[in-house]
Amino acid sequence: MRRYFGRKLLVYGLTFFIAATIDWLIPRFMPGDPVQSLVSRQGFGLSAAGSQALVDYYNRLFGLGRPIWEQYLNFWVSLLHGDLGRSVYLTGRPVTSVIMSAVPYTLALLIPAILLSWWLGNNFGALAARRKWLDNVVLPIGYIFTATPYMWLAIIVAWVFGFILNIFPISGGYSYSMEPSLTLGFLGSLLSHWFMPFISLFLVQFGGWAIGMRNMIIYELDADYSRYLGALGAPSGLVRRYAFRNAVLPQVTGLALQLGVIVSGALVTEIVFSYPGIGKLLLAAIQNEDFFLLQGIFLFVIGGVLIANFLVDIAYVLVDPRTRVGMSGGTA
Amino acid sequence: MTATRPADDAQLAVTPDAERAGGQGVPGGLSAPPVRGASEAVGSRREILYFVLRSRKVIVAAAILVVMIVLAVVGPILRPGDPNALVGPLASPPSADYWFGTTTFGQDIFAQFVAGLGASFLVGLAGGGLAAVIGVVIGFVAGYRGGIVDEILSMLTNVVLVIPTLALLLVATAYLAARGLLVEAAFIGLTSWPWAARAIRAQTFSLKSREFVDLARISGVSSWRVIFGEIAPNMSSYLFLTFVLLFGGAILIAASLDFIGLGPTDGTSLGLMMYNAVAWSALQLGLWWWFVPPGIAITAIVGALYVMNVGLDEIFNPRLRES
Amino acid sequence: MLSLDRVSKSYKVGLFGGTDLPAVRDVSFSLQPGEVISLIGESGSGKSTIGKMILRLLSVNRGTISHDGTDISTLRGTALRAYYRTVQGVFQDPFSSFNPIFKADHVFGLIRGVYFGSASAAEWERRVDEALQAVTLDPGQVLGKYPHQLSGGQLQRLLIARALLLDTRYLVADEIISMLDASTRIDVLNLLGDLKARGLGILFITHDLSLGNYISERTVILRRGQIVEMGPTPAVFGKPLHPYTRMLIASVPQLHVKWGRLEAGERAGTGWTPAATEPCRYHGELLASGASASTAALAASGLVEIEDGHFTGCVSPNADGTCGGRPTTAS
Amino acid sequence: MSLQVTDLRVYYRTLAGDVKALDGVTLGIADGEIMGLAGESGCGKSTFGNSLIRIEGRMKHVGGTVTLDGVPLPIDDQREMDHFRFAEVSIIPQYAMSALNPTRKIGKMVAELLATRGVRYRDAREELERRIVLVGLSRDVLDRYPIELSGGMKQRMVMVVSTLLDPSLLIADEITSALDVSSQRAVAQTLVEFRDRGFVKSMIVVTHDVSILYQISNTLAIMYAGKLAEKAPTEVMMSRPRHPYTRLLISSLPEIGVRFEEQRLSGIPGTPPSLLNPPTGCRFRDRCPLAIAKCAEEEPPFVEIEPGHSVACWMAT
Repeated sequence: MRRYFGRKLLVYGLTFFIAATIDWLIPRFMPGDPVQSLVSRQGFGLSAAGSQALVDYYNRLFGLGRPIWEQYLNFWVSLLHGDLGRSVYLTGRPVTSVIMSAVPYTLALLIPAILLSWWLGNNFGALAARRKWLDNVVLPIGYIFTATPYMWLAIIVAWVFGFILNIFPISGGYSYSMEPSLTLGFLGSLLSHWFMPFISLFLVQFGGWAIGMRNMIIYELDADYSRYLGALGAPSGLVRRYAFRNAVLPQVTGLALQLGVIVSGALVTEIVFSYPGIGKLLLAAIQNEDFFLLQGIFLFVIGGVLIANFLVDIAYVLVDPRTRVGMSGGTA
Repeated sequence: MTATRPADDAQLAVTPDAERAGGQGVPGGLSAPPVRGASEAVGSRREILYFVLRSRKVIVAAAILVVMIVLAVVGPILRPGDPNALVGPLASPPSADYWFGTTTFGQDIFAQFVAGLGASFLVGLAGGGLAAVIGVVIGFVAGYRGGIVDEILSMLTNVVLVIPTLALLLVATAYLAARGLLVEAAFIGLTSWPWAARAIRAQTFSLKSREFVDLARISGVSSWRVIFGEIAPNMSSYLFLTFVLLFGGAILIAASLDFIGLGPTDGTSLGLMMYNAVAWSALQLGLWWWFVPPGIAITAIVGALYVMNVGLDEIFNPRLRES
Repeated sequence: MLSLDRVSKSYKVGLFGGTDLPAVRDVSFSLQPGEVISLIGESGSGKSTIGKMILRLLSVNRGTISHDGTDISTLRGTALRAYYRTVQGVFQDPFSSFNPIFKADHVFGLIRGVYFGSASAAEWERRVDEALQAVTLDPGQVLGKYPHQLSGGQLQRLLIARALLLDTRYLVADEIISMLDASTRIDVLNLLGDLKARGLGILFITHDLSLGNYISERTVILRRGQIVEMGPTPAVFGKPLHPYTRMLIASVPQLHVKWGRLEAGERAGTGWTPAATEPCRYHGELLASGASASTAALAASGLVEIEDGHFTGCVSPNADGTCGGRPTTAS
Repeated sequence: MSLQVTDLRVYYRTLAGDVKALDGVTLGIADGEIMGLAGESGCGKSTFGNSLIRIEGRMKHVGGTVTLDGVPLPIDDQREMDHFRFAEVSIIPQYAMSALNPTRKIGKMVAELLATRGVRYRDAREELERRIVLVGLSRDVLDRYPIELSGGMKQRMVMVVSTLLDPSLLIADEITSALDVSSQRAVAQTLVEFRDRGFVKSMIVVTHDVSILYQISNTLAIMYAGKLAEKAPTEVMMSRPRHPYTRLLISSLPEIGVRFEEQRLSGIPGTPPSLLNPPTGCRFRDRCPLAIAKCAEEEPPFVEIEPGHSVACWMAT
């Protein structure tokens, strides 16, 4: 088990290291001169002297004047201090604090959507594997939902519930007329703004888990241990319970593999609803060419996904006894 | 060549990753072991064709794809010229002149739609194709060579696998001043291969232990010919399914990328249409004809690919066939 | 001559080869043209590993395998192809030996591509017919068929014919009849006997003692990667020296002799374990007789020659495989 | 008679049509009898064993009856048959080494299995442990997961589990094939001991290895192409086989002491017929050195030629 976690941590550490290095490399080694291109886009209409001032400003910001290795080292030093630079478009607020203020919204969407869709999807899939009519309903719907781009489902949800039925507000994290406070009214506003992005995130994932579980269960019901139970006349309830338990394992691994995709989905969903999480911040960073913010978000998302991956690994050990008895079992 | 696996008996066999392969939200992914036993070696192409023609899933999916491809090919002929040109009335709903209506600026949505379809297929083909090539090469080499080569390639695969693809693409493309379709496809291809590599590695690993591989080796055949002459043909159905999934995945990623505003700077795409629709408040104005078609198209194409994957998987993998 | 000199092999298990798992230890014997040696062992004995090392499918960790004096691990390119021209193998599972998506004669095609590129179609056909005749197969019945359309016995014969297409002098036959039905396996085994008469040296790897006894001149008994006994087949089976060999022979289900009752401890079925207290009498005898250079070399690998060509290992070996009966020299 | 099988027919549905894997088998097994069932692969021996406990997948019961201890077995009614499985008829399957649920501790699995029969684990535990020790395992395997056990240990555990309710009939399907010679002997002799101790009343041991059966079985039945060729007490079968197939089969088996140079054995030329469209008459006739015209026309009946010795061959009667 120590080796299992050791190997995982090695991969995650390496991943973060590589990702951070890429993060550092990109503005420096992309084709063309990023500073020039920034200046040419932002400094539209500036005099030559004004442009030069802007160039100097960016060079200083990126620390471009110094030797490469020193730039790289400085990058890590500030990274480890939690310093991701300052946001240009938000008038110089530290990127870390900008991101931190958006994180709760994103987590509030992601965590319930992931856990609920996984849990309900698995149970639904298991049910579908045993009832023909349900199977015939769940499968097509599931395929449609998994094939739907996150943002489009979000748009449709917004259009139907927000525009046509007008039940939920289409955009924002809470009503613009309110100040954040711990009142019932504000919480209600939070909740009603939260619902649509949540449900659209939930729906896209749900179908995938249901289909995955359905297929896994069918596979497990064919496994030798299921046949043995059948030969000994065990009731189908017991056989199904065992099959479910074994079928859940690959679903846990699947969750880890899907995390990156889900997080990406959350980002675009937030954009649709102008929900004040990381996604909205991301759009703003791109539209305003705020590269410190963009790169900070990148590192943040990667760090978050890696931590989530590790949590899933722990969960895997809890559900799969084989990893605990020291044999292989988990996947790299 | 060092083997990491005792050849004598399976007591200590290093079990290949038993997980299913999954791409972008791939439902069910690829079912694990299509390594066929001799008794069920379907083999004959006629039998495969028989099941293809009888599989409702495959036929429906193929029909959808054909319709979309025809639209993508014929559409631009019906609506020649720049799809972004301001040609018609502003924000008009679908009509005889403008089948899918117009945008708030008076662009013809049908023209954009068919151009976007073409772009999606192109991205899917190029991005999915590149990812498939990388995945196949890495998967084959890691699975066949084993040992330290495998350790390193697997490590690389796992690293790229846990990086959220979209986030990586964001920083990479944000710095590009001009972005073309093929550049977008290339970036997608470079980042979305890991699950394919892993799946193919596991397959190669299990096929490698089959005796016909040893027999080819003692026939004096080179490693590359063993891989591409003996192992790969056995996985052809699997490789095809992998490509189908990567194709669909690339279209989805491209749509997300476009939607964030990092799509191609020239031309149009389905994701870009949605981006513009949201950016210019089509939602608040109720211009549903602006944002519904591109989403339906992506859902239909990707859904058809997934359903086709399942249908074909059932055919190639007799165990999944419903009795 | 194909000879193994103190060959060892271990498998690396775990991340970056964390643990070594010994599979074959200090195995030495040689195979001459025109003889059949049966290599007998239970699962995990390393018998298949030895076969694969001879066929260069696995590398050797220590020791050398040499073919007419050349260390085979040095062979590359053309030299390796020349080696495969004379040393060939047939494996256990006939269905897995054929690529299911190709026709069965694909295995001939592979050889033709590498070795007979210049042969004309007629010349090639003549060779194939000749090889098939040697294994009593009717070309019309087997050529152009897919493997699943043929029986296991036919497939194994095809593989033997494949080896005959080359100038095979040594054949590694790894459990080649264990998956065949009783009614056909003996004929394939007889075929090996006929090949021997044509001058082939055959390494017959098997877990089945009665088959080894039937076909071979010499027998090598392996246990956990080590040779515990080897010698002329009649001697090994008629006068087994090592307790492990005796246990194996006693366990074989015979057709006209019934098993005795098992001791309670043997019920566990964990196989034979050396008695810790029993001193190794073979080394004692050897040391007393004044070891010659060659026997001393063998003694280092735990084997002593008890009678003409009949060797046996130590009864109670140490954990590292050295002789437990030698108090001082074990290093 | 503990078990009486009459004209049992079980086919496999395939695309090409029904494969007549078991085509009219009639036999009886007495209390305390271990019957060995041997034959080439595809002769229907495993189908026979399996159809007595669970007709599954593509198997289809076409005809015939099975009576156990005087009670007819509802072999084609899955739900009714559940009452008999485990308690009356049990099986040690060919896949015994992978038959245990990998994510349950073995003891827990046994407890849950017993609970479905209304047996409390606490009550059965003592006997369970006694039998675990009997097969050479230690008691603490109950607190382990299957992955912690070797293949042979798992198989012995399955032997204990399958016979825990002292079934009347036990089917052992190819359980020695994957084992080494030394463990083969231990497992085979354990089967005999199970019978001797009354864990099971009678037993069918299905294997392709006649010599193992010679060691442990009271009677021996040889199948060929979906039908019984011969059945007799083991000693009789070995000393006086009547069916040409049995004779050729036995004479093709090498024994220690028989050597190629001195005594060249020979196999049986040819292959068994396809069971999709089996030939009329005797199914062995194409490979039979004694075949006469009648063999092609009329199927030889399976008849008793002396007490306990039945043969299906025109030349033997």
